[in-house]
Amino acid sequence: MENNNKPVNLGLSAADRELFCEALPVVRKPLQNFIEKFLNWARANSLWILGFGTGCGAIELRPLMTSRYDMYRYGIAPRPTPRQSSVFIIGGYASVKTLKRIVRSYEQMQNPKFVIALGSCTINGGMYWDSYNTINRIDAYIPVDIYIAGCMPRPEAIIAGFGKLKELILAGKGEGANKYADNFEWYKANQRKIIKDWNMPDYNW
Amino acid sequence: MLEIINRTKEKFRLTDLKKQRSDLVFFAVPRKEAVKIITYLRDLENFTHLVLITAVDYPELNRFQLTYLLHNYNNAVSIGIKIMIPRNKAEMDSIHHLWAQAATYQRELREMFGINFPGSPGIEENFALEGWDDIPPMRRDFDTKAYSEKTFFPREGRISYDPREYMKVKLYPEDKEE
Amino acid sequence: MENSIFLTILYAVISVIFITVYGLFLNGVVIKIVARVHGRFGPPVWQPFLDIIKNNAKRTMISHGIMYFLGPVFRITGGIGTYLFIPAIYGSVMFSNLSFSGDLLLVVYFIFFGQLGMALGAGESGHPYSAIGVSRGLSQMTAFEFPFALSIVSLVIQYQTLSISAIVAAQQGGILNWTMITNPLATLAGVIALLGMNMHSPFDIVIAPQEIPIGPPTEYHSAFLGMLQTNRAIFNAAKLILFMNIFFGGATNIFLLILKTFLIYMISVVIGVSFPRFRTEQSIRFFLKYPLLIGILSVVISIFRQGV
Amino acid sequence: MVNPIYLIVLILASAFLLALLHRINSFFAYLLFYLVNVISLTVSGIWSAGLLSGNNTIQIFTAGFYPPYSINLQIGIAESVILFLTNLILFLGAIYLWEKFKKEGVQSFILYLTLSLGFLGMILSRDLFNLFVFLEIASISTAILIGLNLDQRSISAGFKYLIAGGLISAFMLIGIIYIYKDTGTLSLDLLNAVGSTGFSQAGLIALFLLFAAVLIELKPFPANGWALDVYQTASPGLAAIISTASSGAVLFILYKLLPLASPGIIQFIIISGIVTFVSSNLIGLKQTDARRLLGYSSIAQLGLLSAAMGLMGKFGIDLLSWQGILIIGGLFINHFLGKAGLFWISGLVDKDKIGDWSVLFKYPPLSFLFGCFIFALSSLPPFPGFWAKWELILTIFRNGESILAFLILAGSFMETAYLFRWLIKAVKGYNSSSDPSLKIKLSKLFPIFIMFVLIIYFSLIITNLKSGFNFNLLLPLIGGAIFFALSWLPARLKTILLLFFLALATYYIYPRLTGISRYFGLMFSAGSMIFVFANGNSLKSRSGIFENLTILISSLLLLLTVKTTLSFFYAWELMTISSFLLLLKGNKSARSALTFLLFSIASAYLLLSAFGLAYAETNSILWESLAMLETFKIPVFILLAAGFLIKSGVAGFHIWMPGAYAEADDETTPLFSAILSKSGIFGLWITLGIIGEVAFKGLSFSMIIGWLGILTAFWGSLLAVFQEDIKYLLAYSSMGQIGYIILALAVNSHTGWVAAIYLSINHLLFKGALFLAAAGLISRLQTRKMYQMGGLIKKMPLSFITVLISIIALSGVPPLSGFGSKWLLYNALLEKGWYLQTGLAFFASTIAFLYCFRLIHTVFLGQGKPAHKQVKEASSWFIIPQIILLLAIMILSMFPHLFLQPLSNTVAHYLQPDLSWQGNTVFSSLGYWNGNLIMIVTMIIFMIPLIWLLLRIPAIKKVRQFNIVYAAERPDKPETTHFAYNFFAPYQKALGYLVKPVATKFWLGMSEAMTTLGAAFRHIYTGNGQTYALHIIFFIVIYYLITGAG
Repeated sequence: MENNNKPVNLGLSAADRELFCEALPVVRKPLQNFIEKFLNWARANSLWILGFGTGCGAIELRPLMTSRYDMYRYGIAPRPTPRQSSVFIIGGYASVKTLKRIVRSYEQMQNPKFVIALGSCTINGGMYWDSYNTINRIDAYIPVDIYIAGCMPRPEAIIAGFGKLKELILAGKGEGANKYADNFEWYKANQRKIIKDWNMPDYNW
Repeated sequence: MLEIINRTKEKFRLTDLKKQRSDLVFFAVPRKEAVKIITYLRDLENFTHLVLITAVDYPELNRFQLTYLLHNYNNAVSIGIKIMIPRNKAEMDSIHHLWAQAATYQRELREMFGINFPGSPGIEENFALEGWDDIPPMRRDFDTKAYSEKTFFPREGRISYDPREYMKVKLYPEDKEE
Repeated sequence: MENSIFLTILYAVISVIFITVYGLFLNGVVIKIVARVHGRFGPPVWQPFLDIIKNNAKRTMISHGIMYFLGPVFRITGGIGTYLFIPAIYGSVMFSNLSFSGDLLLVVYFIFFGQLGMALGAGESGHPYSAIGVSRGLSQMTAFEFPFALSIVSLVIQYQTLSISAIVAAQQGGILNWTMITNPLATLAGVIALLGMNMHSPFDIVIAPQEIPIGPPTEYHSAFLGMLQTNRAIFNAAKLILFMNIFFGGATNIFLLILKTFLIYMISVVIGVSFPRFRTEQSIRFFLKYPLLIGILSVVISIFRQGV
Repeated sequence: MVNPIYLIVLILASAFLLALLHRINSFFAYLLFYLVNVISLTVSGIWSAGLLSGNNTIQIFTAGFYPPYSINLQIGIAESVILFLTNLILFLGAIYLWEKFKKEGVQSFILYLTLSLGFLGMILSRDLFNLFVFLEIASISTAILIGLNLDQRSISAGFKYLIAGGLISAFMLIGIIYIYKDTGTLSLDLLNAVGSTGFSQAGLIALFLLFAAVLIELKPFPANGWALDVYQTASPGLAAIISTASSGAVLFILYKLLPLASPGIIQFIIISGIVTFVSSNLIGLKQTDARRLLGYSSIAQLGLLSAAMGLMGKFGIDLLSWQGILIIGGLFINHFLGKAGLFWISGLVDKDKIGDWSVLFKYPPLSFLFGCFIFALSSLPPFPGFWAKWELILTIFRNGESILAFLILAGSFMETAYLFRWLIKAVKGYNSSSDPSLKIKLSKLFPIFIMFVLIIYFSLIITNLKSGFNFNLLLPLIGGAIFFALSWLPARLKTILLLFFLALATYYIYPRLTGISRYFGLMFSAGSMIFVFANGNSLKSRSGIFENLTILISSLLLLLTVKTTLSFFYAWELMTISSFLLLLKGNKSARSALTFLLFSIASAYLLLSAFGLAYAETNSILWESLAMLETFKIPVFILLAAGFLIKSGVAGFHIWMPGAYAEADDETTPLFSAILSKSGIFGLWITLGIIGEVAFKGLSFSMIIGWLGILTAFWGSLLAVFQEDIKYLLAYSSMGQIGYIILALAVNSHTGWVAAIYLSINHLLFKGALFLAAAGLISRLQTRKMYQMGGLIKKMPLSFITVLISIIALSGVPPLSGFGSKWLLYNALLEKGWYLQTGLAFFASTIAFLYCFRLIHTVFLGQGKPAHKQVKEASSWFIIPQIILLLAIMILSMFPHLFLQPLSNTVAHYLQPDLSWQGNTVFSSLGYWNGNLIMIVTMIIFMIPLIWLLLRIPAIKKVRQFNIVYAAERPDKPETTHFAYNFFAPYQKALGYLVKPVATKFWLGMSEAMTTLGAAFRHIYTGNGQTYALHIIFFIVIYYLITGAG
């Protein structure tokens, strides 16, 4: 149903195509009732993060975990695999090569999923704005829920960002995954524009 | 150091000799002799360490300058060997047989400058730029800003200054009037 | 007769709900304690509940195949089954569970049921880390089961029975009757084996976050993961109750059960926060060295005491 | 009846005539030659027939005088039969040699006739001097015949033969002269009347010299270098005659002289024979030259025959008595026919090195004949040698010469070793480089075929004589023969036929079984029927498989029914050969087959010695008589236990086991592992059941067996963990499981035995299913390496389910039946007080998890390979038996009491019961277990989370194998993503030192040492005629000094 006999995964060789799922994402509508509110509450208070240490942002995540800032008390915990995480933290500038991995990891997370992008580089390219290899804005490629400005933002700022994210989730606005599915063609076009050797499936399940 | 240079001079044609520091000497050699000299330096003069291979683009001369930096641990001296290669036929002999790690430098040079090293292992593989299809980005005729603006959806609202002018105003505001 | 079957089922359900809630809170409390040791506040004690609800609330899931799908089911069946074959509270009808269907050997072997199923599920995900994790886990498991088996043999020599209820009964009447006092070596071997079973540091080689991110459950997520987490709580508590029963005099009421299992768990926790991780072969060698010797010694001493 | 003088005259006259006739017309000359041969054969045949039907012995004195003034001939039954056989060999030999003779001209015909005259005289003559004369005639004509070959080596061999012959005649002549001086007569009858007691001291020395000369003619060690050169270089047709006819004639002389022998001389004959037998076989181990190897075997056989004759003399057994004929006649016929056949085949193959004999590969009928002769020489049933060996060994034990019996067995073992090495090289050594063309002449094939027919005829005769037309004993052979005749049929049809045959055999045998045997019967018959089914997978005829399967399975069933140790041994050996032949059908099984055979034969010989010892004490071959043992109770128990333990593959003797299970044909492996492995268990059970507990100074042997069992379980499991080959993994796993069964049996309690039988049945079910699944996998994937498989769950779901259920049953995880067997085992161990064993057993059972998981993971889970994209589920010929086995496992698991309760009641007939039942719960003195309830509880609990997950199915997206998180990368290719090779690397690091191949190294070292020893002995044969002459002198001097004969 998702895939109206349109050829997919054309970036892969014929042999590889059989190894990957060909389906594309679909919008999973949230329930419009109190159950969803309850579930959103649980989601907001159990934020499992997938840290993507692309740039200097990764440095700032470490103090967040340790005793001084102790993110655990907000129900935030790191998880080692995208499958289990619900928050994707992009830790700074993203090169074209990295973006490919960001897209893969983002797509491997399960709906609902949220993205926090750290630092100026993710917002408008920051100090690398005119580089031939650093992308300028993440939200052209994946939906971002929260941007945290700064070069780099301090852990306090990150915690504040998480606070904002919680508010978003509780308000039922953390629907990045659905947004991505909805505007899938647009996002893919943007991604494909800069990722030239597209050797992964169209949607990484 | 001097003896080494003299000994080398006796055997090879070195030009453009320049003593940078007491323990660092640069000289230029013709492209054809480069590998021979490097081999000689490595095997007979104990320059066992390949520090780096790098390139400089001189579009005005229509040339690339390749620099091989070698180091001798016994005497703690370094030698830089400069080789000029034509820009329109950017090709150089590979030295991966002398140092296996040279292949990595050569891969990078090929990707960033478009200098080919025929026979170097994995020379065709992507290094950092996966699937790059423009002119190599480190060539000076590549306009990175234009490329970035064309490619990466620049966000509205960024104001950029000419750093020289900006700092002038910032640091010496009184000069502004003049 | 029918009445009694329904009653048994009802009791079993109550018992399972109790152990689930208790196990999750136990985890929450322990996370809190560990956080305090680190000088942190740590998450609230009900955090495990939130995590499980959140995981079950995920809107999408992926499946790698039928065995992957069934893996968590096997796992939680193993956990609940293990618990149900152990009499939880001595003298209580409600918490004697289904222990009439088998003895200590059954419980010890049933522990493997879930692990095997889970390992198979993880295997079908096709992720190399899963396989590496299982390989490590199984390797370590063989090593700590050996001293554990010897300590059980020692108990059998001492009590001449394999029935858990009978072992608990023999320990009633004061702390001096506990196996911990009457057969300290067997207890020691058993408790060291428990450290391995609980997979806290230094024996957390299966999960080994630094090398093989999380090991077997790398590909598990959403409701699958929720199920695994639920099982983790139940299974953990079940093991603690088993150890409490055979080494620490059992429990005659719920509060004693909570107190004792909590204290037993603290052994693992305290050691876990104090030591770095072993490598797999180090862990194997460790268990096959001193714990094994202690186990053999306890058997030998029990034989002699039996003879006298 | 024809007067033998006419025969002599005929031969002499035609020898002269030949020379004349040849000048006229060579065709008539040849015709005359063959005519004479036919006449001699016919005449001797008529004599034999007449004498056997009751005619009197004929005595002939020429010229009316008594010897030494005349020739005295006698034709009795023995003489006529030997003469008939000799003439037969001569006649067939003449046919075989036809081309050679034609090439060499008339003189070879003449010499051949002279030779036959010599043999005639040697056999018939009754006085010493004539014996000497005929011996000389024979040996000179032989030497010249050898020399006629006209190549350097043959001439030199013929010359050495002459030197030796000269020395022998010198000694003989001296002996004869002094005997005549001492007694005044040379007539054997008169001398016999005098007896050895009537000789003076000098006469005794003369007698010794005479015997020594005759013995040297029989090529004793070390005075046989000349003979070896002859065997090696003479034309094979001639070598066959020398090895059989002339040796037979000389042996007959020994037989005639035997009444004269003093006890010292008899001792001399025995020692010389045994030394020759053992040392020739020892030297033979290292031989790679086919004819020299045959030469060693010939010499060894002659040594054995002369020793046997000596022993008969010593024990006072008349050689013409039933026993004497069985032993000497059996051994002789065996050697006579087998060796002639082999020599003749060696002439056909015409390859020196046994490695080159692989050309036989192209000629199945010839290979078949070759195999038959090798089997005959290795004294395997039903060939005459088997019965003779049994009788000989038992007789020796009965007369208290155990050491000699052990020596003979050791020698036979070595002989089997090199003969089978040769056989395997010939049958399995084929590679495309060897030139497969043989020139097969009908004239050469015909004699070989006659030998084969005769050996089969004699086998049947002797088998019937010995077993008294016992139909049961012949059942396996008849079945085998039927399937041999049907071997052209397609495999599927034969599978059905075999199932039908097995059903009949079961129907026939099952009612005859009682007690625990019934459970073994169930395993052997029903189990086999399930496994045989897999053979239908092949579309080809699979020749050689069904014959042996029939023999194997029916001899297994036969094992259960037999009452006597002889029948047991017979069935046991039949089982050994048929399983060996089945194993040989595997692709790369040559090495494993040899190891398997050697260990099987060793185990069989241990059993044989045990039976011999038991017979020595009880004078009965009934199994029950073993219970009455007193003196030999301990040694018999040890020998039996050792034999059966080796056959079960106990740790240390296990090295044959993995190879045998892994290298056998994929379709037959389940049978090997699941059923054949139980034969050793059955034997062990009988041993424990009949002899019972045996202890030596408080040390219980059951305890030792128990420890061996648990160590086997431990090592088997540990070794299985590190295998990459799926069949080797399963094979080592079988070793581990057998270890448990041995342990359980050794407990010797009610629970222990119940556990053992339950474990056996379980093992049969799950291991059979696993091997069948493996066979299915291999048939589809064409590889046995597990790391080359992977992700097959989607392609072969049924095989996956089989493996899943089987490994759960194997590892003993509740709720499947494996747990029941483990529970019983631990209870038995704990009740017995074997506490440390319990701990180790537990450890071993956890190690089993490692290989179980690896088996299922690396094959069915993980990443599928692109190469296996098109793989389909295994054929239904594999799947159907698997399903049957799985159903059996499930039923056993759901309702364990259905099976356990009757089993426990049966065992209660043997041992005090300790298990009790309450409903479905079984109670031991320690614990309780309700398999039924556990199954139900587990299923109910399983349903609840399953339903929850099923409700989530709409949210679930099914993905493909590369949709995994892979550190944000995409996996490169499945081969590198599948974690399978060296799966338990950390375990190897930690415990790998425990699985160093110590046992393998030990046995390799042993075989190395034996062959080196043989090679060292071999150095005495320098090839120098003078040295050989010296050996002869030494032989006489040393034996005279040792035995003090006289």
